Amino acid sequence: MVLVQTAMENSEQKAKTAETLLEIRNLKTYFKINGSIVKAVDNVSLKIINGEILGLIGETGCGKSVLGLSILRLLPENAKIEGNLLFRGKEILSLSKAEMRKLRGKEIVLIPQNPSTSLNPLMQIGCQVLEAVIRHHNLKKSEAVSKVLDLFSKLKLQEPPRKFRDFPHQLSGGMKQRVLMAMGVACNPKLIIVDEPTKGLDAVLRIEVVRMLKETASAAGTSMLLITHDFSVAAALAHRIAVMYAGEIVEMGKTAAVLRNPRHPYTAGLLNSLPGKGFNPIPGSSPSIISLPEGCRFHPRCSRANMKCTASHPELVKLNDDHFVRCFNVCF
Amino acid sequence: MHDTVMVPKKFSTFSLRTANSRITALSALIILLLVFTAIAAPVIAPHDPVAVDLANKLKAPSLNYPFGTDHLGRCIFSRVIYGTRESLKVSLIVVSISASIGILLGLVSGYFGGLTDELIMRAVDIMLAFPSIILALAIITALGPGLNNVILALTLVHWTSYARLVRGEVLRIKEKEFVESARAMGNSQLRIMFRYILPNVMAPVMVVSTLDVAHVILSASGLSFLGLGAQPPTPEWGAMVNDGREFIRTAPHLTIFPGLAIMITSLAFNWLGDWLRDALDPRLREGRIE
Amino acid sequence: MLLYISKRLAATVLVIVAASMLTFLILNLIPGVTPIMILKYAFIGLEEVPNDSEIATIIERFNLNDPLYKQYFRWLMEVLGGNLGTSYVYGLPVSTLLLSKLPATVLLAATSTVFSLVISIPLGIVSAINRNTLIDHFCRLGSLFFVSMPNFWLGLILIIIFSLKLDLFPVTGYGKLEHLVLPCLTLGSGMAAVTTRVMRSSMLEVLNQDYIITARAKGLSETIVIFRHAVRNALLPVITVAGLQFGHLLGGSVIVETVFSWPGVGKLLVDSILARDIPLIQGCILLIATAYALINLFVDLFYALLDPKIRYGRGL
Amino acid sequence: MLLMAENLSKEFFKGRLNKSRIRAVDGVSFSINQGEIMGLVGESGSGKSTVGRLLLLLLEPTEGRIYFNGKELTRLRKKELQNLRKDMQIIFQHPQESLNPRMKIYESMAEPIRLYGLADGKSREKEEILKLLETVGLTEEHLERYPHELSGGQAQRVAIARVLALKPKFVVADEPTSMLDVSVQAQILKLIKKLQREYKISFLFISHDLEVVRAISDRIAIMQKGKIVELGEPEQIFSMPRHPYTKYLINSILNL
Repeated sequence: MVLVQTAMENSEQKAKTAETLLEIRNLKTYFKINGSIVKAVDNVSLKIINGEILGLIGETGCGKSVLGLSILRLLPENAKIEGNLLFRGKEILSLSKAEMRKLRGKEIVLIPQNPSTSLNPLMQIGCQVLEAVIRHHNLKKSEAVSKVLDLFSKLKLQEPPRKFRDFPHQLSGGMKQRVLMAMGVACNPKLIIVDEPTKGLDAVLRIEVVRMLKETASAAGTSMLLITHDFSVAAALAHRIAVMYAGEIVEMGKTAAVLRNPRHPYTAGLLNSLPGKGFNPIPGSSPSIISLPEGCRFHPRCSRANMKCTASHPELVKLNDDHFVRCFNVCF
Repeated sequence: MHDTVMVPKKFSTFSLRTANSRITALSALIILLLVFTAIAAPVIAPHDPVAVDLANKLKAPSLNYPFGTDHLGRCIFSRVIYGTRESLKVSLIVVSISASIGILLGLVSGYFGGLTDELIMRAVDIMLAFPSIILALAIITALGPGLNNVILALTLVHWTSYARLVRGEVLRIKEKEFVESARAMGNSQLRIMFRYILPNVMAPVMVVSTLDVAHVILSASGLSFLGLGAQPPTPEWGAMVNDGREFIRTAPHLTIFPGLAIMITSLAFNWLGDWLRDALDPRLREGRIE
Repeated sequence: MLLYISKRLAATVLVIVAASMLTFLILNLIPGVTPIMILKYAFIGLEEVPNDSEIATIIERFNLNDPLYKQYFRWLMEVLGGNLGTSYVYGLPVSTLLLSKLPATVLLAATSTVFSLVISIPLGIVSAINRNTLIDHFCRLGSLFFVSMPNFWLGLILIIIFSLKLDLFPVTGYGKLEHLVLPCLTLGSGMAAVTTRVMRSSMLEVLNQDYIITARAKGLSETIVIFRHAVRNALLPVITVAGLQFGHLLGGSVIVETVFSWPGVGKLLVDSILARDIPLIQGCILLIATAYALINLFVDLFYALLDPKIRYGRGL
Repeated sequence: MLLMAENLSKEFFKGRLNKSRIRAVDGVSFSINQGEIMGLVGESGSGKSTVGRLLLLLLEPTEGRIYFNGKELTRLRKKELQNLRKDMQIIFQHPQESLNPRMKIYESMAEPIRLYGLADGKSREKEEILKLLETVGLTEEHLERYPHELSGGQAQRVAIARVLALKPKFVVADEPTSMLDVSVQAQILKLIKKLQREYKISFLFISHDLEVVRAISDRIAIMQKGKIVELGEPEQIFSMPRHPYTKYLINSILNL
């Protein structure tokens, strides 16, 4: 398929001018619920290089969205975040509220999950995008408006002037997704966090969203954290893929490497359960984050599990230059 | 499904949570006490509530007369105790009858729609065209004052809010897939209405009816205050507050104690209704992490 | 939008006519009571009681023996012609009586509504923002306290404290500002309590919505997120409830006017009921029902203006 | 041949004021044999769910006839239709929503059994339920839970077990896996294949995901705006798509 090749060529050139944009070290995000501590994200470390797209794959409840929101510190009050979040050398967790607000929407941007509920129903579309532009650039109103209109036309929204005055309920799902995209790239951010862009979409809409994301990323040269449960979307867009399970990263590496020869049994299982690969399922179901199994969190469902897996907890081990796995009994 | 954590009611300080639950317990206790007082009134009341004793009228609260005596020398404390009977009688009858009428009509009009729905809802709209007390006043004018007429009037007025609430809920639940699967399985219409739809409608109805008890107590005592509800010498809180109006300058206790009884009773039911709403609201019931 | 307005107008007219029919039906369908009995009852306690022949002439003059629907249509025609009949007790035309009493009720209702909105909207927002803290707890307890308070008793308590003990305000009377304070406080506090609770739960609902996360993700300051995004969306349900609450206010004014002997339509209604002055009762109830229907119409239109889904309909 | 739909159509009336009519299903004809899985694919709004509901007469067809086991359903009297209901069942897209939230799983499972008196006595009933749960890969500890206490996959299995209790001949599966994660989806698809093999149940498998339908169906029908535009074996559809819309759908698959 055409799309997959281009993603891989990009990653080669990008690697050369490798300057780390975001480095996450032992990030822990816990929630206090009815007195018990819930570890949604448990000791995650990863790097995003300038201009790179990292695909974060995992199933419902694995903590991938919580990771995304932790970077922007947009979690409810009862969340506690530990570890380091180095963004272009600055430690995000120690930024003041005001500094954090300058960062959000300017340097790091979130494109939220369900477009139909992520726009203010009482406010015109144009104003909602204008808000972001004015907040971060001290442009005159007219300049800002023209910037928004030009963004709308770039994202193929028909007759931008009319769309500017429309309200969210007058737009289709696809158009709302485009508006959120425009809001995201309005201030040409360094990092875009995209949360489940294709969730619940038809095949046709899905490919349209993927194309939009591709154009936005390559045009602006920004790096992207792509959070999704859909392997084919990640394969089409991401230079590198990280697979998350029960709050931890279990495998991370170049897209081609992870897809061609997955080293972690869970990744292999996920790939085999795709309809295209004969939907052979992984036995059992993912554990609830409140009661996690001992040792390796995947061992109850893993056909390769042995004594060691049930006893001790595997660390994320570096296999070769750019491939990490958290498993004692790696696949070949 | 969104990955962020859906967190239930947030308890920032532990003391707040215990304060809340303590007040809920208190309200439940008050309601139990009221029911007990209503039943055992003759035993508890120190004096005969209607015995006139002009010799010591308008006495201030004392050991013998904890709430003092009114303008006819009757013991206010005993009258307040007997008043519990009237208030609970009115409110529980009105709420139970109007709720059952409202649930039945709401269920029918929501489930079957069409002409029945149009008819019932137009009737509701006309009844709701009046502020509730005004319509009650009109009915009482026609039937004449008296507590039983108050019960009839308030029932005629209150069933409409239940009908509208239940109809809304039925319309929402009727579209849900578990109702369609019940139909596909071959359940009869009646069975679907009463075994699938009704249980899911009861949660909001229970909350509203608890709050409604408080509302009816206020309206009924209001009507008695205007002289259209309980007629002398029946010991009814609203009427007692009205009796005390003339002597407000010299003997305010005639007004204060019966009014206090009304407020505490409706406060207890209101707080219970609030607590019930949070307890039964599925969204708040447990913090599920997607 | 025009379609919506015309539909709402037609519905309001229909409701008012239906309400008049219901009022007429209730008041004239008095079970087993003949016009003679009503008239006799009306004159109890007055010095000269008319003998049977005089009553017969009155019945002729008001032709009370016709079938009900005929009486209703004649009455409706009269009403549309501005003649609401004449009061048995006062002997004056009902319409003049109502007009003389209307300003007092409008003044009381308006000031109470403003008073309650001015207090409840900010309180609702404040207690929703710092949810489950002490402020929130006291707001909830306070609003529950006033919701449970019988308004007639609250009025009397205020009189005891402010008029009798502190002598700040007159017990009754009308005309100067000081007369308005206690009745307005009494009537407004009930409505304020209910509106605060609705505003709080509506704000909590909105603050959980996705578009609030989007607003914060844009880097907007918390005040902008709260006031430009959250409050505007939270106000919509409050407006619909305010419409309903105004009904309770009108109902409540009947009682509060009696407590403070405030010369409004409410007190007139209570006195006419006690005197069983049927035409006057009909007039008062019809006026209140019409006012309520018009207020609901105004609230609906105001809601439609604010909610783009109705104002612009489906743009697609 | 188990089921045949002939020139099936359904019109919906939109809005009380403007009497505009939408023809959601327009002259659809196809047949399904015993033990066969027929895939029905189309974008959202193509009318595929409506077809599913028409076959079970959950919706009144505006035109057309439905033959099931040789009997014409639209002609049957209420009573006759009633006992045919047992043989035709449906599973839905939102697992949690297809179970009564107020009933424990045991109650939901017992409903179909009690409705048709399939087991006399409590112990026989429990035994039957446990057998059904085992077939769909669930255990007794799930019986005491409420639907919201189950995961998506588990809830869908309960829905399938409930349907299985009536030993149906034909089941409409309306996007049963589109809300589920990939690994859970695989488990449900495996289960459906097993039911086809062991119980000879035929399915109408409705989905917007061409890959899933290709993997599970014996024959595929492509639906666009209320009409079936192409029908055939999966390999034939994928290798030589004839209708432009089919080509369009195939090209929009993002495979690895």
